[in-house]
Amino acid sequence: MMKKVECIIRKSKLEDLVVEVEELGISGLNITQIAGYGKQKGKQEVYRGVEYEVKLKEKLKVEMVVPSDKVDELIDIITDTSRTGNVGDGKIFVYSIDRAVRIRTGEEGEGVV
Amino acid sequence: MMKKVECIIRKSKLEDLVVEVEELGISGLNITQIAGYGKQKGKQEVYRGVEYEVKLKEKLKVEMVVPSDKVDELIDIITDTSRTGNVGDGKIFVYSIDRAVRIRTGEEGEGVV
Amino acid sequence: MMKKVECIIRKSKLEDLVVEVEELGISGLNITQIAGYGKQKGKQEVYRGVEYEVKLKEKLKVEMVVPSDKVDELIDIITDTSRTGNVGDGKIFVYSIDRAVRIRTGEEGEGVV
Amino acid sequence: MKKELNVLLLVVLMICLSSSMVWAAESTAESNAVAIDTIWTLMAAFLVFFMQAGFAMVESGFTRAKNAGNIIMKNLMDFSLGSLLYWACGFAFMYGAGNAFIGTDGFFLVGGFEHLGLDIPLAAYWIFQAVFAATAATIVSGAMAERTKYSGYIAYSVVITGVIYPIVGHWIWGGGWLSGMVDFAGSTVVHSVGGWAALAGAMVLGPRVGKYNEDGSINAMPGHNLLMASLGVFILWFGWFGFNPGSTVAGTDLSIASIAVTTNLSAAAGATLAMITSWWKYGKADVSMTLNGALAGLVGITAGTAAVNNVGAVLIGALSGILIVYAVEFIDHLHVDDPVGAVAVHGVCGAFGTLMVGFFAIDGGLLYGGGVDLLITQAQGVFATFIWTFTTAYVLFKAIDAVVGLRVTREEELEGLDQTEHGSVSYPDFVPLHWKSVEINKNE
Amino acid sequence: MKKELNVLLLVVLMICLSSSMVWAAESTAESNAVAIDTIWTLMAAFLVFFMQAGFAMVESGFTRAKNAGNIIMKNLMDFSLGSLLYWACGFAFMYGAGNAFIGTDGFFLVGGFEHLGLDIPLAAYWIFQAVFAATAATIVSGAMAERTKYSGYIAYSVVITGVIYPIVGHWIWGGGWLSGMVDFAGSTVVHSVGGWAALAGAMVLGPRVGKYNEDGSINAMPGHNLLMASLGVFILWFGWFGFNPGSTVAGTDLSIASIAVTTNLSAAAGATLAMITSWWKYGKADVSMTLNGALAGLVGITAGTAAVNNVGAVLIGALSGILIVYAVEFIDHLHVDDPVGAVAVHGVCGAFGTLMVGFFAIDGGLLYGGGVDLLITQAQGVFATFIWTFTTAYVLFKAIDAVVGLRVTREEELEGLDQTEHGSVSYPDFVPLHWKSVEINKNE
Amino acid sequence: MKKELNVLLLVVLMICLSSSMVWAAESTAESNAVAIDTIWTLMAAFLVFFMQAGFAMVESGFTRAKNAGNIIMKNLMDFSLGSLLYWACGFAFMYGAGNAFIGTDGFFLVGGFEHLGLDIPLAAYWIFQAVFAATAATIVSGAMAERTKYSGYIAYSVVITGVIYPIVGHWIWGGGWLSGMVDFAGSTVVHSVGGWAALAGAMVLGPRVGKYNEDGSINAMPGHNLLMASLGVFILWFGWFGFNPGSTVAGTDLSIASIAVTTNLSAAAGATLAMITSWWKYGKADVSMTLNGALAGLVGITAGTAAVNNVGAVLIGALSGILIVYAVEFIDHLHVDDPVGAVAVHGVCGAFGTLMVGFFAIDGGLLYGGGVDLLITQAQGVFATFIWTFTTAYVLFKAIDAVVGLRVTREEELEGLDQTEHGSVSYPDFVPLHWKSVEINKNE
Ligand SMILES: Nc1ncnc2c1ncn2[C@@H]1O[C@H](COP(=O)(O)OP(=O)(O)O)[C@@H](O)[C@H]1O
Ligand SMILES: Nc1ncnc2c1ncn2[C@@H]1O[C@H](COP(=O)(O)OP(=O)(O)O)[C@@H](O)[C@H]1O
Ligand SMILES: Nc1ncnc2c1ncn2[C@@H]1O[C@H](COP(=O)(O)OP(=O)(O)O)[C@@H](O)[C@H]1O
Repeated sequence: MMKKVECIIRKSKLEDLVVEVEELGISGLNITQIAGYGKQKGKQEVYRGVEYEVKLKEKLKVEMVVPSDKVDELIDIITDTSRTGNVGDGKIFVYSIDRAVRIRTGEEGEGVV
Repeated sequence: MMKKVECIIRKSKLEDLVVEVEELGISGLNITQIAGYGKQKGKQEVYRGVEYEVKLKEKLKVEMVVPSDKVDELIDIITDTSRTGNVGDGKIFVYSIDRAVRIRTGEEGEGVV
Repeated sequence: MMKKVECIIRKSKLEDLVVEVEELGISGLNITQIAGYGKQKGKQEVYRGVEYEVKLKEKLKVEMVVPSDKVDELIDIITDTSRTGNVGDGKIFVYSIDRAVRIRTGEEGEGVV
Repeated sequence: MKKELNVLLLVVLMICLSSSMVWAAESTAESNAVAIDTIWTLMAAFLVFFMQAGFAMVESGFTRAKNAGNIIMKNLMDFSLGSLLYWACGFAFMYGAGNAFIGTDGFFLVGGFEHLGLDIPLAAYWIFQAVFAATAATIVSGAMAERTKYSGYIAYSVVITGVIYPIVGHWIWGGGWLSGMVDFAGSTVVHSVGGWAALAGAMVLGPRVGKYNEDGSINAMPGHNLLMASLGVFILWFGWFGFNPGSTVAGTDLSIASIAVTTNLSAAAGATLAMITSWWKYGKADVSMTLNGALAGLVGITAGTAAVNNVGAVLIGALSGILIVYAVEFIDHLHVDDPVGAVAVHGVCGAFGTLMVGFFAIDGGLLYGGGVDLLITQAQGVFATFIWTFTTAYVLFKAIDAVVGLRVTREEELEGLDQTEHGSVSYPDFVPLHWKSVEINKNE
Repeated sequence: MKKELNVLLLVVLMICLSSSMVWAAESTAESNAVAIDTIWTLMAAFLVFFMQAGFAMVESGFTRAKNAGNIIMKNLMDFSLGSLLYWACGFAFMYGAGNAFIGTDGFFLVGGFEHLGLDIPLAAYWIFQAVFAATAATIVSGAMAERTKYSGYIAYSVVITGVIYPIVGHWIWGGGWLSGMVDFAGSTVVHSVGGWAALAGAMVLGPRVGKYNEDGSINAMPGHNLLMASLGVFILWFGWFGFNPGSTVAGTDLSIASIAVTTNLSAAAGATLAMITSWWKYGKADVSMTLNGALAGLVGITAGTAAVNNVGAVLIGALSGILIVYAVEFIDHLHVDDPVGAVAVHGVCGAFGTLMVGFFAIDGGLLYGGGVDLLITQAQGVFATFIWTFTTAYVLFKAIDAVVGLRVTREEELEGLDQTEHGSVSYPDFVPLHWKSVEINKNE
Repeated sequence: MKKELNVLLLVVLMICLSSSMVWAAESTAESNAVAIDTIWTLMAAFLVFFMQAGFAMVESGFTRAKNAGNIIMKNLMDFSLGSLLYWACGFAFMYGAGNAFIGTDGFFLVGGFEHLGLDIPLAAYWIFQAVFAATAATIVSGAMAERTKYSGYIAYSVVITGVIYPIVGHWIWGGGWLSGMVDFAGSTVVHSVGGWAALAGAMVLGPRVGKYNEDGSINAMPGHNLLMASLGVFILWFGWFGFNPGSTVAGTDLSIASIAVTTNLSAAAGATLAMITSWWKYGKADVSMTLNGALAGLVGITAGTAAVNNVGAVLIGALSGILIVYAVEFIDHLHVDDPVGAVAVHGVCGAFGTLMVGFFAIDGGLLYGGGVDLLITQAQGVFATFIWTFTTAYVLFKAIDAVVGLRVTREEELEGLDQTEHGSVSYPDFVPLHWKSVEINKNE
């Protein structure tokens, strides 16, 4: 069985995360730019005299498909590397995957990731 | 149990949606820019005398992880705020989530969202 | 039952894929720009005398929600159109979907996609 | 060979065609002086022409990506249609022989312009005036950005360059009833006219969708490219060295040097003080306000650039730089939506700068013991220009609105004018989305 | 101190070195006239130099983000290598003493140029001519954009500035066999040469991947930054005020004023009519066509700018503006892929403008009772230039293709030349994707 | 009317106010010569002013999107504060009467400047010098980009334009102890001063976060917009035609033509050779190095532009173009983080170009049989300028660091200075992310 571990992190945490994740033997991932909206207070900004709060924060979504048995370890790594302790650190969500295929070879299953 | 509610909406509907969703007590979400392809007829555009149809439409994907019991209500809100009645309004997809973790605290479960 | 078929492909393969997929009768999809990280060796680039390896590759994530019975065929099409045989061709992941709603009409189920 | 032939051919042509031109086969001190004045006026005109690029960059930089192409089209047409109109009738209305209100002779540059007493060719004088006329028109484009129907804008543009601006110009520069005021290079004639027309336009149009909330609070709509806006400001500053020193229309008039210096010092003071004011008010040195500050200093000094000394220039610039910050806020709080600050920069600072001449003019200024006469004359001109321009522009915009429509629909505005008015987008390879400018705080 | 020393030192230098220079310690009317002509020519040359920036912006703005750096490199090298080549041999071929076909003396500016009868220093004349030569070369870059191998392009660039262009220049401006035609600032010499070489290049190269479908239908490939393209057009228009009025190479020649006016009116009419034509044809006022229209007006008037009057200029510009819309479409329908419209703007409108002189020239034009003589001479020059340029350029491109290769591979083209030819991308902080330009309608 | 009134008014003003001005109601050869010199100096000053835009574009183009607004602010303030400071005291320190080390008279342009022996108005001379002063200041901005605290930078900017630069200027151009050296337009006075101050700044600041790894290896941080950077280079090249030929401060000095040519040839050779060198070293023709190469050629020729011939210019440019590639690498390997290459371009090539005059000067150069005297004088000037500038700038930066702080925090740097220092972002409609520049290879 495989799982997709999806985490929302701060932009500045990406490099550390990738390095650590690779050490775990996870060799691939996908990064998407997202706008996150959460409890994190937007900074009060001023543009030409108008104060406004930016509620959408630029975040990164990192997706990794991994064998189920690595999920716990991976969650630990993510929380470790991406935590600052301030509101806005992000979330981790885990999903089940039905199938995984490597396009290059057509092979299926855990060997794919 | 938690669910991920993912909806594809028009760009212009984002603000309304976020405001309504927050009133439901859902405090976080993620927005991704996507190019959607669907039944919606692309506008016929002309560039330097060449007509071309833009089949890819810029849309937004909004993802919200919520407790299962809020899903119905949320779907209602989304359809209400994002409907124009014209082709291209978008879709809602609901997924199951295995786990959810708040990076800041490490806590897990429904309290996270 | 419906499934989400998500595939990571090279940017240059998009057009072919969309054309083929449409022939299968799948009338909609979403495209997201992502940065992929995998076995693919980054090109060695030089900027002002400094060599550096770009490990993140620009890829496209294409998501299609389809009835379960079309998944196999769809996977074949994707592997056919998107394969170059070189490392970096990408992956296909299949997820289960709980519900699907068309915002325009509010209808639910397989008719939606 | 060819060059010589051409020159010969041209000599013949010139003699046949030109009425107001001094020409000499043999160089004399007089012919050289005319040549110096001519190349000075032309180079200055070229620099002022280049300001069109500056306006286009500032205006599109200060607005959203989805309307960039529309701004380009408006600026390009302001100048293109403007050139043709100013040739057809604008110049005649402004500088043709006529009465105290309007010129009535010299359409298509045909007719006598001897009363101007030019030493340089009429063509040189015309092109210098034409680029000024187009400047006045272009100012308005920014204030009406992001929601104006293209066809409606075109209609406006034709009228301002062809009629509204030339008439004010006639009053002040063309020998009309306001000839007594000091407006050397056009703080009032050019900038205030543009600024007040912009005010009328923004008022008739109403604000952009989402700019003001129901409770009256204001949403920021940040411009999409500050780097381009800054390039625009540098280009405008560069062009202003044609605008002000060129207004001598004589390179043999050595005051061009001190004019260049007062222009520069005022702009520098304007940028500096706007920067400091924004820093003090908002806690951070605001980029777009500082850019506006430089323009404020330039607009402010334009009337008095040849009449004040360096200290006066620095003070006028500094005050304009402070004023602009408050003026931008004030206009916004009136719920007049001016995306680029055109009313504040050109209208307010133009009027302010014209009045300041009454204080700072070495000759006749209040602070130099000249009494209040000049100040009153200046105020009169400022006031008359405001009444005339605002009224005619307001009526014009209302008329356009009634006939062809002035504003696009809400959907078109949300989609962006590039797409809906011109059928293409300006940045197809990038994916513009207004994350930073999405306002999620309404109703909360 | 230092300045005076330098000046002294320079006086000595000048006396030793300069052959064709008038120098006077005491100012006289003659020495002043020479100074006026010199500064005019130099300022004009600087403006024309700046057109390189305009070309770079137009060309990269009208093409895709993944090739912007490559366009920069080509334009920079057109000018850099071009300057060196034009110094080494181009100027000698063009203006050196020689026969009716080619100049044969004066390589590296060493040798006698007395036959030019210059009053200004040879250096001033050279730099004005050098920036013209580079312009001709740069025109081609746009038509060959997005698929040409960098090394192959460099090879071409060297030959056109060093040989192909100077020879045409010699024929028409250098005392050669076409000296009789009127091509004041180079509609034919500069623009048509660039345009026809561009045609040859685009033909030899073939279209970009994905431009034409199997069924012959055409896909649009929108340019990635219309704002930059518009800045480029404004810069070009600005530079054209050096290009045309500067071609008197004399500031004491007061026709510079009327030349500036005809140039401006034609450009204005070109932009306006292209805008109207596109509006009428496509239902919307097209941004990129309007930008091309301004350039069409400028190219069109370049030959006759000193020979026609204002009405003639407006008509030539207007016709060029209409023509450009049809010409761009026509060339596209021939499946000659010219991403920026260089062939239509410079080749077609250059030829058209040259012919129009035969109609509109005040002196000798058909419409002014001058008969068909001039028209025939003009047509002859247009034709000869086409044959020469197209043939030599075609052979040249074929030769380059055979030896070093002219086109990148399909994969390189898809990846973008910035990456594959120069190892870097132009916008690393943004994520360019051609959503708008992705064509999903093939085979459907 | 109004114009005539103004002119009259001005005549009166001029007579009262100007001390060093030749004025004549009737044109004479002398008055015309003065006018020619004045318009030449002014036009050149305007061109040099425009270089500010070039610097802003190059520097922001070569750095990341998140700091573009900060670069704009620094460049705008370099010029704005610089103009005011140079008016208040800089010009007095540089050109006022005084001793061999510093001028001590003429603050706020009040006082006697008869010893300069100017024919043109003092105002014309001042503005030409003021734009030079601002150039020196702006050079530093690039080297300190992406991590400097805005307030700290402002403090530095005031001191360099007000004190450090004017003192070197006094030594070499103002009659001071280095008057014997040949630095025609300021390879040393302007560029080296900027370059060495940049070196001191970059050293005191330390490198950007993530630039150098623990093992000493270097990470590339590609600039965010090569198209804007290239536009900046074209603008700088254009402006340099004011910088070098304008330094005659006399349009009647016909050497302006040959100066323009040497300037152009050197820049062309610099771009070409940097392109070739990068191609040879890295396997691909590097865009940013080629752009730097053009600047290297321009900086290199600035000292000797009036003293060398065309061959000398090409060689100086070519060598500068090669040198720049190695200099950029060398400085990077010293772990001095200079994002735009300012130290290499302005410091190293400025010094190099100044020394080369000792070899290539037609009059006094080693290669022309002039012996080593000139070379030694040049070396002495280069060395003295380095010691003075580097020391004072280093102390200044250390002092600023201690008092107001020179560097932003790590978090602010990661977030980007636009956000943290100015409260806004430059591209809110786009989503800048440094995918290409994210370095995932540390520790692996
Ligand atoms: N219910 C949710 N569904 C999906 N994403 C969420 C949800 N809540 C928060 N997020 C994402 O997590 C990010 C951080 O959440 P936030 O509430 O600001 O802080 P924290 O995670 O520290 O409690 C948000 O910016 C958003 O991207
Ligand atoms: N099968 C699908 N899978 C994933 N996304 C889809 C699918 N079909 C449509 N979409 C998304 O929904 C958007 C709207 O769909 P469309 O068919 O154009 O209109 P409507 O939803 O009103 O029927 C599309 O642009 C695409 O982003
Ligand atoms: N474990 C994974 N989880 C999610 N995406 C992955 C994973 N592994 C690879 N990918 C995606 O697939 C792309 C291609 O993978 P790569 O290992 O380079 O080549 P290949 O798929 O040919 O084996 C990557 O760029 C990344 O976007």
